[in-house]
Amino acid sequence: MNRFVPNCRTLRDRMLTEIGVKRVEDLFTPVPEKVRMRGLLNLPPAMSEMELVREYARLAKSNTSHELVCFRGAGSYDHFIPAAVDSILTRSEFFTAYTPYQAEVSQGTLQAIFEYQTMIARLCGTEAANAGMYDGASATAEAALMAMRVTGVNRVLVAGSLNPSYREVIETYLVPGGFQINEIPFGPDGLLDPGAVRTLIQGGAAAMVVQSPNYFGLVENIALASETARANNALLVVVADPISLGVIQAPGALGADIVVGDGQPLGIPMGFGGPYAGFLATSTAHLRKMPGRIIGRTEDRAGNTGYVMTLQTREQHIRREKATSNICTNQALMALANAVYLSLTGEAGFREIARQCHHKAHYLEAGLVKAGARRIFSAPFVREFALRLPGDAFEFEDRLLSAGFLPGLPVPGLGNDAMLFAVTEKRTREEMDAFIGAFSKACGEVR
Amino acid sequence: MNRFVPNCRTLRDRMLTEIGVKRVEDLFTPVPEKVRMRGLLNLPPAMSEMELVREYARLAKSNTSHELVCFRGAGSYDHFIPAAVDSILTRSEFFTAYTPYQAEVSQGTLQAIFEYQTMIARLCGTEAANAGMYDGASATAEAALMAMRVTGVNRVLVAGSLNPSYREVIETYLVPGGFQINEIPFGPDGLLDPGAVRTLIQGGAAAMVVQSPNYFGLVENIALASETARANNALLVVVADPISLGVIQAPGALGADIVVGDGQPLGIPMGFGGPYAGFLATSTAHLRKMPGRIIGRTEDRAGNTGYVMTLQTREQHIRREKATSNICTNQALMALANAVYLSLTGEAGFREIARQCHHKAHYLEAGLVKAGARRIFSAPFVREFALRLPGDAFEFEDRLLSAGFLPGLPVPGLGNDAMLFAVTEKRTREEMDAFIGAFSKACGEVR
Amino acid sequence: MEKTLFAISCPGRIGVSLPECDVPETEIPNDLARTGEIGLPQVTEGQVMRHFVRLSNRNYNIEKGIYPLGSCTMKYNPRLHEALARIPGLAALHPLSPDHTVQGTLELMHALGTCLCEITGFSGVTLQPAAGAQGEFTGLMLIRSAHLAAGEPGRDKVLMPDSAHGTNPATSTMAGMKVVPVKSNDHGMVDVEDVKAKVGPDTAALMLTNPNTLGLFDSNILEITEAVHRAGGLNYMDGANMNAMLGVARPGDMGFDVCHLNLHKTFSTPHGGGGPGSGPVCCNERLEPYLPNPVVVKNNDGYALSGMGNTSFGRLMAFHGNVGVLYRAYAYIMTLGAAGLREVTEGAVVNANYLKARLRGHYPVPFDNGPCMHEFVAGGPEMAGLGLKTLDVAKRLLDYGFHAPTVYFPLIVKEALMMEPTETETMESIDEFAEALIAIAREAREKPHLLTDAPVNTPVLRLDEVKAAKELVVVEPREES
Amino acid sequence: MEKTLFAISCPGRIGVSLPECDVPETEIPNDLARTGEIGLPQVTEGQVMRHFVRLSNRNYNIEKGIYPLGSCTMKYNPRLHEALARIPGLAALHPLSPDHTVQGTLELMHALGTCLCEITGFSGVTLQPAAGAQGEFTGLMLIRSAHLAAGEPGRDKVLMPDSAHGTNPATSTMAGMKVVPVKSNDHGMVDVEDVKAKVGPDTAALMLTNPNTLGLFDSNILEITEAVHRAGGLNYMDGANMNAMLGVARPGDMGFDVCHLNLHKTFSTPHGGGGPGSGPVCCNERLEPYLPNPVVVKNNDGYALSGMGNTSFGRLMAFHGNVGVLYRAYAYIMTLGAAGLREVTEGAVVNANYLKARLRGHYPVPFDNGPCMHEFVAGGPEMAGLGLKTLDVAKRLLDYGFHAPTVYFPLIVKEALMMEPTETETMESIDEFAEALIAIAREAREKPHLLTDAPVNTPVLRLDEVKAAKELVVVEPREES
Ligand SMILES: Cc1ncc(COP(=O)(O)O)c(C=O)c1O
Ligand SMILES: Cc1ncc(COP(=O)(O)O)c(C=O)c1O
Repeated sequence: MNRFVPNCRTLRDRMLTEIGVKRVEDLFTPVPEKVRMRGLLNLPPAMSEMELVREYARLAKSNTSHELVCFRGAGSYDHFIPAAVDSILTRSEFFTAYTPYQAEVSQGTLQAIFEYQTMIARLCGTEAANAGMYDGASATAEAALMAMRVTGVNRVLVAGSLNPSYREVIETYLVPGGFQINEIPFGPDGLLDPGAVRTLIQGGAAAMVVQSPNYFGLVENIALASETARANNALLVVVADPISLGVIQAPGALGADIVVGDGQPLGIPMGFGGPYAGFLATSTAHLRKMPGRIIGRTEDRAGNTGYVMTLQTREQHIRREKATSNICTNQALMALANAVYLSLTGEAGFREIARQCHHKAHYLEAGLVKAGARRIFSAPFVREFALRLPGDAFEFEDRLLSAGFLPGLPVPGLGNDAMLFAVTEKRTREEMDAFIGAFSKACGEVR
Repeated sequence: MNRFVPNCRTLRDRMLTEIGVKRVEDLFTPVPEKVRMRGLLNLPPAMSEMELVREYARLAKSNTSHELVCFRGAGSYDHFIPAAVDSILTRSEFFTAYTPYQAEVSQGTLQAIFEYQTMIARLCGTEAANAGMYDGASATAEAALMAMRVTGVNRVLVAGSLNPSYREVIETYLVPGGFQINEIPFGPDGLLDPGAVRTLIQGGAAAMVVQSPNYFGLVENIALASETARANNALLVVVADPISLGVIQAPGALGADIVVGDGQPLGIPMGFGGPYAGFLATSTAHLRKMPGRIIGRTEDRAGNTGYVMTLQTREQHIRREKATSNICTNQALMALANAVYLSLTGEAGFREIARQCHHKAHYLEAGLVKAGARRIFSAPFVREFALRLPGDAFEFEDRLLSAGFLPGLPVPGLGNDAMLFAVTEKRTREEMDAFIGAFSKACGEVR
Repeated sequence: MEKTLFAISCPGRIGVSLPECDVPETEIPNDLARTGEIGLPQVTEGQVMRHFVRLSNRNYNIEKGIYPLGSCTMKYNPRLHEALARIPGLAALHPLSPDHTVQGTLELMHALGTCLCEITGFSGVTLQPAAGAQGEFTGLMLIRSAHLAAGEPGRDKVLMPDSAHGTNPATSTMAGMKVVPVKSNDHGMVDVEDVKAKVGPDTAALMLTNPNTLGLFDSNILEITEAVHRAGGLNYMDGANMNAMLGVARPGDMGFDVCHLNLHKTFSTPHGGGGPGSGPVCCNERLEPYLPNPVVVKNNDGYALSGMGNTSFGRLMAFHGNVGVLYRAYAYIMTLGAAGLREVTEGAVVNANYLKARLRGHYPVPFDNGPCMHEFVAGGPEMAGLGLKTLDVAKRLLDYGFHAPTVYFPLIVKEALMMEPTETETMESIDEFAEALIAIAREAREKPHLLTDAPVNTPVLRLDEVKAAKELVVVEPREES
Repeated sequence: MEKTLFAISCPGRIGVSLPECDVPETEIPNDLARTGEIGLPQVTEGQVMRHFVRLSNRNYNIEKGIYPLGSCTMKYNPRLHEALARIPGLAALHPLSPDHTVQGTLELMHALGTCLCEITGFSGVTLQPAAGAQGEFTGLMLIRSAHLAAGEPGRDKVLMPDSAHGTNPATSTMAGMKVVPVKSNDHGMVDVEDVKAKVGPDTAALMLTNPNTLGLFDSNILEITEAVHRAGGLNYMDGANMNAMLGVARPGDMGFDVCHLNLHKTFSTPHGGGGPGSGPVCCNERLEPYLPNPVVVKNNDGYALSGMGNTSFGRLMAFHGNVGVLYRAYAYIMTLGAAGLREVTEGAVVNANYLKARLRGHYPVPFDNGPCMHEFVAGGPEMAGLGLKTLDVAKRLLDYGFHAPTVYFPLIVKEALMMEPTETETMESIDEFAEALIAIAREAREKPHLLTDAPVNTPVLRLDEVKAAKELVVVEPREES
């Protein structure tokens, strides 16, 4: 008996009597003697609640990253999260519930996710969205698989300007199925090379996977990509930073067939990488080929509006080896965080946040360039940008870390001197000026 | 319109039309021109949520007390609070509700407070308890007033070993009514001087107010005090540290008529002094003279058990100038914290916590004495104790603060060299040894 | 029904895990030691959570819907403030910490005090009172001290309209004063002539709620306060209704000498099912010397808690008041600023007048001689003709999923229904509430049993208060074992 | 019904307050700029809170009562863990922070991995998989990599009993493998002879849940795993049911080469209404080289995230998995320790067997040939005779205030009712649940319409799934304006 296990010896004995055995050990007789453990597991000694609090405080103190002023992005962003988000997420009713298998007593989760789907679809400019994927990377990989189901073609083209981690995940997901992946190079402006696209797509492709704003923060020409894809019977999968959709056109409106991304910027803490929630939005026509859960609106026997998981015949528990994906548990609570965040910020607040990210990123970029960095690409960016530094990026990183900043990410792919910066609405002018100052100083030190 | 005020100009105009006025200003016509403000209030500029978070972080950083290892008590104690307590307190249903005026939709609060009353009464060894007072000090003052209502006598005797803040509050509450207060001196052992009690009580008294463990941490002879009080038709009011009731006999069982105290040690953060919750426990016979709310069990029309506020005819909203107190809003949520804390710790956990406080306090006392402090009183203590230091207590305080400790409280009433220490279950042997070490070092420095 | 924790208790269960005691044990002397069971529940953490979560679901709350209790200002409680008040650097402070270790909190308290003075038009402030009633006591004690200091101990009468909140007379008694009721005129306001007739050399104070408990701003306020001053008395304003006046009018400008504020009403700190609140008192220079100990002062070294010297009337709480509530209220003021606070009041007043307009023709509104402020009182005399009570209307509202307004207060309106929607309600939610009340008015005529049977859609049916008072079960009886 | 946020949206309302932009604005190029409304709701913070709190009240949850979903291990989720995972020093870390700035988190991940290896009896671990299904994928990819490295690309068959969870076959497909079903014997366990007959040179792996989805521990486990090994295949254990085996038996000791764990089941991390979970994979030395990138290693400088080199089969997530879930699971293990974990398993197994015993005679339990482990499957064929379905029993349970068990799984039991009470339930709560089920069995005979009409005490009545799939309204339609 402990703080989580309620039945004391007396009760347990009564229960064993009802069961018809004498000792607890009798219940383990099906476990072959040979594998039945005799002693205890070799684990660290148990801790009381108080000791555990102290231990976690110690671990938290061994971290320092959270105290740095963050200019790093590349898939995870330091946005402000209104306190109301977590107040909802910590409601027992939401966070301790299981997947809404019994719809009549799960309307809370179901309606919330229905609203999430609506907001994501509107953000992406598509007709529909699913209930969420693990993260942006796996959503991208699943979108590629989905495109192959839709088109029956076994090859995808992936932009060279896609986040390299996403690219790795796509490979992991696609390789065992024997699918082919080809990379579309980017041009000197940092954008997809349209000529290369046209050439590569000749060989037939299920999809073109394009990130916009791309890994370097640059806005791709989605309309053009979509045209090319369409002309070649390929789908266009766009990986989008949801914040950017507050300022730039929705990929769905520009012809993207599937829009995926990570919901982290929408009310989810950076949390060393997870849990986040991938989103996947598409047109109604493709719903039946889509991976993951989807919530639909319906009625109860009295005609009251209600919500259920629908199109389950695509899913693993029904379709088994023919399922559209193996995904079962997803990241529902994080999708709820997205929904709460988007309702709080709302039309005006969300757009203002996106605008501020944009303005601040441009302010920082100009400041860093003035202080000695050089632009790498000329294409317009939203809130992330790559610069060439006057020296080794890792050396700059060290110096800026010591100055209390988490600077941009060194991007060896662009050279030893390249760094990718991200800015959120949370950064103040003061912080940026201080960062530019520290960078300036570092320029004098690194050669 | 702002994040809390929902009706935009358009809606407001519709509402004004329905009201029958043109402009909002028209609704303020009853306010005489002469006092109607023309400009805005002169307040600091408004802050966004993000800025406010930053501002509070700055303020929190200007505090340092929370980082000190705490050996201070004197009415507020650094106990461990299980995380489950706050999970309950942050349920909208509890913290945003009003006083349970409509009982049928307030059963949550009502039953919880009924359970609180039960736990407090059991802890105190009395038949009943009320729904809570502002804090321990005001509960003590109100108990004195109550005793005077019960006895019709206008004089109370107050132990000199009562917490001096409590004593001040009693005076504040009693003086305007013209009531007389006399102090009972304490003997060289730190306990009530029984001879003085017998003499003083001759003059007639509504009550004797005794703290046990007293301000110096010492356990009073409640049985004896009760006998004397009873023999002289006075009530005995005992002020108790609830944690102590896990190890020492309940004052109610020893003859106390009213037991009061502060629930802070039971799951409430020190919070720079509040909100806490005073408790007030007594016998059923005195209920009608009691201040504050009380919850009673009853039935609904179908015979289901339910809870209501009862004996409201004592209270200000019914009895007005003849009410037993003016208290209206109390500290309900903090009483709920007490109830959750006592249920989590439960019979065994609560007693173990009290025992650990006792053991650790004795360990520390012995260590400090060995290191150079001297005992002031010989009577047994529970978890607080006063020592005479080899030098000025404030000088010791300064040095120990610099060493990272919040040491005991200097008690000028016992001399410049006296300090009152408190220990909770949260203190580890390691922390105590370090504190003893720092004290030892300070002994060498202070002369 | 939710069983009590005692009913589900089972020996040996526990809801905490504690470290082993890491010091040698010291015996507790036998004659002092507690023996036998205390009788605390024995349950696991999971059982505790389930119990209280289930109990919580038996509560109405501001996040369920409109909570139109008049005089209570049940507005939305910002979530951020809950988080801010829990920052360890603000919450884990021992109240007797040396000043230099709590500069952040003292700075905040000082800044909050300054804001409240600006809002009320006063110069002195104490943040110590735990709630409105203790604020009233503080105010009257300040007045008492001033009269004593002026050598006028005979001033022990408090003039007070019959519409006053119950705490007003109860507080007067505690402050050693006697209540002299003043009449209301037929506009629901103080009868100025009656005040003039009753003030005199024994007048300690006039105690007035403004806007009053009918939700009406007393237009004669300057004449009234002046009359009291002329007679040597002082003016106390019960500021519980300050939500009607933020940035619109200030007690200090109306001739009041002192007022209290209910932070748990006007300044959005949560009510917690009955508390904690906080009832700071603001006053003018004349009363400042008597403020309770300690107050926060700013000096060269920063901020300090300081005694008022021997002019202070004393101390109200063991420490410095409900600091956690102060943290929240300051956050509210800082979020809204001057313009936002004015929006709050405008929103509150518009909402109340709109609700009143929506109910016109369905419920009588006595004293409806112009705009109300943040609330208004409807009456139920027509119900009476149908053999129904205001209580029945209230209980029926519960069936519609709403909380009821304040009932039977103020006493000067028969069968009163006192409604305060507050500014955080949308027009739509007020409409829904109004429509329910209108439907109930119709039910009262057509199907009165729906009212007398109510509530039926609640966790329990109508509860028997008489039985509760008669049988007086206030603790769970111990099980015979 | 709770209106959607879109339905209560009203132009101009907002739920956040943002600072003024403190830098000059930079224009967004016209051809890129988004124009027109996005269509996000326009509501205040109070409306958002009220909306979601009201929605929350339409959910069943572990704090309402027993949640006996078989295969889901719905146990109490400790509140402390929620607080720990939110400590800013743990939660506010950029995932691409340099190793030396995140030593605390890396240390925890390393320690958790070590614990999981001890619990499973393996030496290698990845914490990256986001859920059980991704763990399965990881496991099969490890196996695939090992076969490829051994020059056996032809091993692409996965043997799997027909009782397997749907993710098992779905995962096999994703891993480029084909499912070969193996039969269950009439004790509900794997038919050893069938395994022996089907293993061969094309066998990549046997994939087995143990205890299986009937809640039965496969007593022939050693013979089975050995047969697979002998044929050159590898053994994968689906560890979703590990709650039955903590400190009792370890997959590594049973001949398995790799297994995944569901931290959101066995290790008490909350399910969040469907996720997030976490599905770490533990494996033996043979498979370690192929683990996904990155893994946490300990070296002289402390802890580091490190690639596995080019033997790794790749990467599963953009970053390092659901770290927030790991924080909670580690807290659970540290709270319980070895003895506590064993108590968990014993409690779970006693509770399941007790529930089974209580239902004996009321519901048929196929394969009831001895003790079950942490769960068992009852069947509803008798219901069928009454024209009723397991679904009707499930829906009727909702009326009794309970969540239903898992239904229609595993597929090998007709009309299955799969029940897993978990160790955190008290005897009393299991009794109440059993009594409800028994009452429903009686109702089925006496008043079958109570079952077919059910649920009636729920926020909505039985929902029309066919209509949902046919009309396919998956987003709120835009208002015509
Ligand atoms: C007008 C008025 N005055 C005073 C009070 C008393 O305030 P509190 O309940 O905070 O003591 C109230 C509260 O209900 C009130 O409405
Ligand atoms: C036996 C079994 N295997 C695998 C899974 C899949 O786990 P997850 O939902 O975390 O992907 C489950 C979960 O339901 C399960 O019960």
